[in-house]
Amino acid sequence: GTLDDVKARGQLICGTNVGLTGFGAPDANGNYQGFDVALCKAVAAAVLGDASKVKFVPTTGETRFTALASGEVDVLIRNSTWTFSRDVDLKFDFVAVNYYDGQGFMVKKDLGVSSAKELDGATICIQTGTTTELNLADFFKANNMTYTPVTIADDAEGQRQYLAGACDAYTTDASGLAASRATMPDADNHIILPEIISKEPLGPLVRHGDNQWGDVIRWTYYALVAAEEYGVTSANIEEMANTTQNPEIKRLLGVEGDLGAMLGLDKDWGKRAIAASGNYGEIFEANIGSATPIKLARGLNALWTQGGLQYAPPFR
Amino acid sequence: MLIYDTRYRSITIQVVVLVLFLLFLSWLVNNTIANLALKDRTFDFAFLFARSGYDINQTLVDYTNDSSHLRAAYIGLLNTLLSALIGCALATVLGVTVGVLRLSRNWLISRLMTVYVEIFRNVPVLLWILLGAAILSEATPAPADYRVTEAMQAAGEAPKASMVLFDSVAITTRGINIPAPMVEHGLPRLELPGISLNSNLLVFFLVLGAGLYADHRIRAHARRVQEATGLRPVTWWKSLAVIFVPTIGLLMLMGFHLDYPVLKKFNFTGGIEVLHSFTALTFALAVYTAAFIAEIVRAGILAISRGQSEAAFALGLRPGRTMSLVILPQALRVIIPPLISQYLNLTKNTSLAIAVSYMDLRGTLGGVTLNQTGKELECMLLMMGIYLTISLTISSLMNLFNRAVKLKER
Amino acid sequence: MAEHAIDRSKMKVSDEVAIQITNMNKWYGQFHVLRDVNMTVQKGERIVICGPSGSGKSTLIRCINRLEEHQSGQILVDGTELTNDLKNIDKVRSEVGMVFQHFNLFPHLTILENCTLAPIWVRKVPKKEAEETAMHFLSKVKIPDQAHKYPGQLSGGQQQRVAIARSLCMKPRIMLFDEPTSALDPEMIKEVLDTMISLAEEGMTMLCVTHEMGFAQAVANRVIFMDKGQIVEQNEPRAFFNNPQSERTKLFLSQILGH
Amino acid sequence: MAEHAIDRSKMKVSDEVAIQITNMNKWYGQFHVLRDVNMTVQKGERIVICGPSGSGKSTLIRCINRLEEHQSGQILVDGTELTNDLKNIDKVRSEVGMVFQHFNLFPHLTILENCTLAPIWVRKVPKKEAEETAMHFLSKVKIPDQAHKYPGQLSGGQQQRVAIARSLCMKPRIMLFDEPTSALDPEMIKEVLDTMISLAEEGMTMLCVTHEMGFAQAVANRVIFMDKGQIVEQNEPRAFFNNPQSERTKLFLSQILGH
Amino acid sequence: MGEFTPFVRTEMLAPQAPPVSQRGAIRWLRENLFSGPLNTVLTLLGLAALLWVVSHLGPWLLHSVWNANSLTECREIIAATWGEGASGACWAMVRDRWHQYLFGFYPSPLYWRPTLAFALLFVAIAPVLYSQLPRKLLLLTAVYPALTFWLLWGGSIWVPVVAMMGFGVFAVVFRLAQPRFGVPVSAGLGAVATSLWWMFAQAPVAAVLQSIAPVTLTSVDSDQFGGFLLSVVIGVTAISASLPMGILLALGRKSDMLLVRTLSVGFIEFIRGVPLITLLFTASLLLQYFLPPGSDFDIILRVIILVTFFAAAYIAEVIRGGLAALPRGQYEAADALGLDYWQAQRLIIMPQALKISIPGIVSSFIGLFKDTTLVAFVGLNDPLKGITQIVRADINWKGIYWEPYLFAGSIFFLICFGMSRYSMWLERKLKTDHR
Ligand SMILES: Nc1ncnc2c1ncn2[C@@H]1O[C@H](COP(=O)(O)OP(=O)(O)OP(=O)(O)O)[C@@H](O)[C@H]1O
Ligand SMILES: Nc1ncnc2c1ncn2[C@@H]1O[C@H](COP(=O)(O)OP(=O)(O)OP(=O)(O)O)[C@@H](O)[C@H]1O
Ligand SMILES: [Mg+2]
Ligand SMILES: [Mg+2]
Repeated sequence: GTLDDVKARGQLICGTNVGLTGFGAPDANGNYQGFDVALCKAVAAAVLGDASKVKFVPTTGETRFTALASGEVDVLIRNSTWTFSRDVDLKFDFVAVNYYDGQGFMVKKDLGVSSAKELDGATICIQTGTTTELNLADFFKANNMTYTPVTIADDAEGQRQYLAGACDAYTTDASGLAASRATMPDADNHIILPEIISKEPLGPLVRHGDNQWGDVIRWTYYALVAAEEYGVTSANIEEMANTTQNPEIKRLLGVEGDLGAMLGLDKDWGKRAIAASGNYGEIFEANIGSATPIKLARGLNALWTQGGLQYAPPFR
Repeated sequence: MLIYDTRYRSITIQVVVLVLFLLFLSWLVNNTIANLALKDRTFDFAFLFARSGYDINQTLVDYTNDSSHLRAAYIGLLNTLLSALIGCALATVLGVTVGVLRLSRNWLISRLMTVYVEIFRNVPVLLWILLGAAILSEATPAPADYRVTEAMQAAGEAPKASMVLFDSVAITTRGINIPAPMVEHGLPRLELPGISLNSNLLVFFLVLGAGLYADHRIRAHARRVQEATGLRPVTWWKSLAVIFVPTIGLLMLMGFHLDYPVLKKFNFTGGIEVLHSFTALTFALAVYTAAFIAEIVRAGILAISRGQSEAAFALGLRPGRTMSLVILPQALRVIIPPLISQYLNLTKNTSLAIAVSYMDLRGTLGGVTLNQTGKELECMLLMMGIYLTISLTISSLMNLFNRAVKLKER
Repeated sequence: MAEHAIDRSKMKVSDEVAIQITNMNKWYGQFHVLRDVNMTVQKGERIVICGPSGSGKSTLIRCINRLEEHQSGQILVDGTELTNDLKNIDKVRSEVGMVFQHFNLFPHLTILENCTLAPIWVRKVPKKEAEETAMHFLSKVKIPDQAHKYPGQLSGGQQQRVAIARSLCMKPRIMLFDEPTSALDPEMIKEVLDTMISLAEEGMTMLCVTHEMGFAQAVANRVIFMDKGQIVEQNEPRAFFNNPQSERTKLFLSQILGH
Repeated sequence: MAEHAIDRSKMKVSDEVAIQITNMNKWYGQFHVLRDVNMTVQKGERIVICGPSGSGKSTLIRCINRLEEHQSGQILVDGTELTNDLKNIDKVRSEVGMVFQHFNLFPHLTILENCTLAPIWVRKVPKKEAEETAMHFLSKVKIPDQAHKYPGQLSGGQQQRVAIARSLCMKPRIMLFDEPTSALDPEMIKEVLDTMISLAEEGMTMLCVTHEMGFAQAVANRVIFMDKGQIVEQNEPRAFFNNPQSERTKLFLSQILGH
Repeated sequence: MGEFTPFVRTEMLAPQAPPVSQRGAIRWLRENLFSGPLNTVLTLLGLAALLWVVSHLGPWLLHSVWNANSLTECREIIAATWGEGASGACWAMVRDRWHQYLFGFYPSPLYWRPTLAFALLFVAIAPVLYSQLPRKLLLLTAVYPALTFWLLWGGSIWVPVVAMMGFGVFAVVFRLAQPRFGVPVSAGLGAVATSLWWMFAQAPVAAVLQSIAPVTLTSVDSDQFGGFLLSVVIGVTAISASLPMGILLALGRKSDMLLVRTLSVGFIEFIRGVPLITLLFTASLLLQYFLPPGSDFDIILRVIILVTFFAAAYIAEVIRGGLAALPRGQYEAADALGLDYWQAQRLIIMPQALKISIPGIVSSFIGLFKDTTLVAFVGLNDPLKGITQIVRADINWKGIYWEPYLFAGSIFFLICFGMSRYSMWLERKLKTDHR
């Protein structure tokens, strides 16, 4: 299976985005940074013991699924929406949802629009090759409205077109909208409309049928979520491992039980995954959270204990 | 040995090549079948008839998101052809002008044209497309700038932007809105099995065609008169009359009027909107290709030796006549074959529409459809087939032309 | 050439002046290519111009029908002065025929079309009539049967004869020849020279740049020798060849007749 | 040519057969270009082939080294039959040299390289040796000093002599010449003919298509006259020129000697 | 007879200077700029256009900022220096990211490697272009591909060396077989031997050699290639690989064997008939179907292969033109001297045809080099769109637009313009070469 391939290769190949601020983009030194990238690193740390043993393969909206299907990448972590047809028809497995998103609209304040329902006849910028295109069509159809799409290739281009006034509204995942808005020189002049017109569960996906590998990704991700829930951070992880009395944490960190072997990994896998870039909360805050220029609120992505949807099944 | 006998040598080699080729083909097919099985995919084109579900912003014929993927591909193909056609026309006009001006004795102009040619030829066309799109959307006013609010009226302020060409054309960040031709007492659509035709357009073209034919007859007559008497009668006003009077009459009869664009809540509506993505793509391709065409034209004219024009002058022909009777007919033979291959290049380059997200064939069939259905093998093969058909059609026309105008030699 | 008995009696020279060149100078940029040329040509004269390469023979000929512009002095052709006036230029050009070294036939037109093009568009002759004239002159140069071929299908000698016929179709009063035989194979030279001789016999005014000395002796009534852009010597052929005056001419003749 | 006293005594004809052509026919598509040609060439013979244009002279010559394929009959060159067997063709070609009307030198190679190319690659002679041979033959055609120039820098006559030297470097037993002088200016013809004469004097078997009748009279020991793809008459030169038998030959000779 | 006086010039006239109206700046102006109403209008229009461009671009360029850490900072500096509302270019971005435009994500301590490879490129092509240089240098040209591969990708030196040995195997087999079997058969045998070598001997031999004499460079993955490094790698590889392929295709197209001709024509017309971008998508999307299951190789390599096909089809057409320009006599002379087909091609026909085709080949190369920007659409980091997209995703430079394009565009211009001038020069040089 893929797990053996990755181990044999000594490197994880992760399909990623190159142009989405906060989620996946290389910096001036060519190092990939971002929310999705951190998950790749966590997986590499879990499987190979070294968070840097990961190769990022840039994919576009068009090439991503082919890259995964053809085996060019081991896992695709590139804000891809989990949909029925992708899961079933395209023969992929979405293993978890690392970001709950929804499609929203951003408009300029002086347009005088306060609801997406008022957008009848508007021109709307939209990224091509994504589910947002279909959602938009469905939304306007359902509300018996018309619109003119302006298709664009990537987020930076969308933002430029929107700012230049080539469209009245820019629609994409709400997280993307927030990120764009945060970096605009006149952020106050733009509002994100309250309607979220779709569910966009974004998550990592692997090829259909390779359940062991799917499990590795899934549980590495849940390890990060669970770590946040139990207060395990990259800073206190060693201490926790030594001192904790919570059996669940013990199992998670490999102090007790042998969950790692069931996955085909060693028992420290969870500890390494968390140590790589911190727990889910830490990753969120470091890449897209309120302290970053992107300033996303946790919202749906808060832990279930805090009214959000992020919920890790029990480690036992 | 068969290989040493000139008669069998080539047959032997060909048989070997054929066997190798067939082996290669079957290897490819075999792999494909194996890969499809492995991925649990099928190879079929049924998806083309499923609902597409996405919208396209420039549709030359009816299309909604309820139409099929096939229809979407058709829309894309039409968009490709439209861009290619207009691009070729523009490139020709611009290229010929620049090519001729480059030969101008005016130092400044010929230098400027050289700079133009060199700059455009030596930079990737992708850059021109991207820059074109950026310039168009950055340098134009937003639709909101056209709005006159009550407050402004009260203060007597003018809006930031206003329409041009007698308030008929609005240039916005999105596109260029031009008036649309409309008729009041239109004829009903002509419903033929399979296709429905706009009979207004049909009638219009019929009348126009008749006018052109009449004009052709007038010229033929003029030529006969010239052959008989040596003097060519003046015909231009007759030509104008037979072409324009009936068509204008027809238009008036049908109640022709223009539908001007009007600013609605968000956008200009009414009229025809020419999208910037289309304009950017087409213009960028046109100016890029024009640089090549300019060189072709220049080389073509230079290829006609000075002796030809001198001989014509020595016979007493004026420069204008020399151009039209002696130089151009010869230069065209040299110019047209490379010109057509530039047309081919331009047509193929329209696939760069992807850079500005103009919904051409690649954008629909090879873009959204491929993405939404995941049928990459089918979509790509179909797309290649279509491009190949276009290219082969153009180049076989070129071969016909070449054969027709080939100089007779010993 | 000598085999052919030429009837010099027919070649009458009248008193009327066909071409009058006075103090003409021409520069190419800084290069003084024609220097103070003075020359009078009577109607019916047959003048051969010779001289070393680069001496300005072609330039002189080309100035006469304004393919080149002169910068000072005066050129009168049949009483019309060549100035920047387009009307004059047109007038002169339709009266002066020119035959080039490299024929310069129009390759995209048939022989007949080559010959009728100018009459139809310049002289406004009806097509039928133009074609009759053309066939007449084509017969004269002995290639009426090639009328519907294209120039590329003819041999060099035939092409040059077409070029002569093409000029004749404009019924010029003066013919200029610029080395009409030097691009031809030896066998073809004769065809063309024969044609030119028969033209001369009919009394056409001819200026001919050529190094065919046989031709010069047979038909010319004057030979002009040019060097460095000036006329160095002119004389009637016999005297010119047998008794050249200037040193420069002697040198030139020794070279040209020697080989 | 007559000026040059030719030593016919050296030109011995042996009894061995060099080329034997029997009942050979060739068609170009539907066109029957060579009709039942029979011919035997002894070693050391010098044969001149003449005839009107299009009579098949070039085709005959080209069949002999298989630049063209014949369709029936037999051609034996030095005992090797020309069939479809590539080995035989290679063998014959390396024994038969050919000189073309348009020289066909390789413009991208120097004269020396032109001459050594085939010996090195076909005969597998060491380069040094090939160069020595080449210089020897270049001296023989009197242009050793041009060895390092390119063909474009030589005059036509020189080029043709290089072409002859190039063929000789392969040490062929038979030389074929296809109108070797007809693309040359008159002055250069002599150079080439002289070279050919000296070859003849050395006893080379030669087949030469030419209309240089002086050459034929001087060196040929047989003249073959062809018309319409067939051999019409053959005879030794004196008899051929002074007393042609066939009407066709008489007509041809009258034309060719007349001008 | 006519009335003329025999005339003899006793003293020759000296040349004189042309009249004043024929000299000087005024004449130049009159002749070149204002020689007629039309020309005057054109001149004025040209001046107006020039003025317009300068007045629009001038201030923007004048207000350039070179030192800043983000676009916002740039804007602040411009506003501070030139007043609110002034616009200016923010070249600080180029300063910050130039290395990515040139090298992509190539590790910065290793920049010397691509730089060296690029410098060696000129040394390697020099002997091909200048026949005066010592022939020994051709040896470098021959090993250059292996050397570059090693420099760029790193790893064990033995991998490329053993791969090059494959060509050695070809040469040996070919030499041995050729006298007995002729060129086509021995070429086939050679190809088979070479493939066998690559398939079976490559890995073990390289491993053994590596263990005996380990020579290694830090290896760099091809996904770290980007910017102009990527363009040059794709461009140079594709053009050099496409040249032999183009020659074969051109010969195939001229062959008198119907089948060979049909296949060549089919290949050429197919490749020329579809846009490059669809071929690139084939590389990234379809090749996985056509290759045996499980075989998966580098996307850059796949792109290079398809770009090579693309270039080969165009070069085949260029060379066909060169072949057509050769007179038939050259073939006949080669035949008459007893050279066989391949000898004639190699020694007589190709050297001449290639020389004639040089301008066409260079312009194909320029076109190809420009077209390497299209690899952006399959997710590779080309200098124009790929890298720019990355830069614009950086929070510091989000919103920058013109500068990256102008920067990448001008480098392209310099390279392409340089190449086209060079080819013109070469053409002129080769033309005079023989006279
Ligand atoms: N367009 C031109 N520009 C500059 N110089 C020219 C031009 N045409 C001709 N010349 C020069 O003018 C001089 C005379 O040229 P012309 O052609 O009249 O000589 P020619 O006597 O006809 O020589 P030839 O016998 O070689 O034809 C030559 O030195 C030539 O180089
Ligand atoms: N490749 C060919 N295909 C068809 N017909 C040909 C071909 N080559 C020559 N011919 C014809 O064959 C005939 C003989 O040609 P060939 O060249 O042998 O004549 P020739 O006697 O050498 O004439 P010349 O003196 O003009 O060279 C001519 O009628 C010619 O048109
Ligand atoms: Mg001259
Ligand atoms: Mg012949």
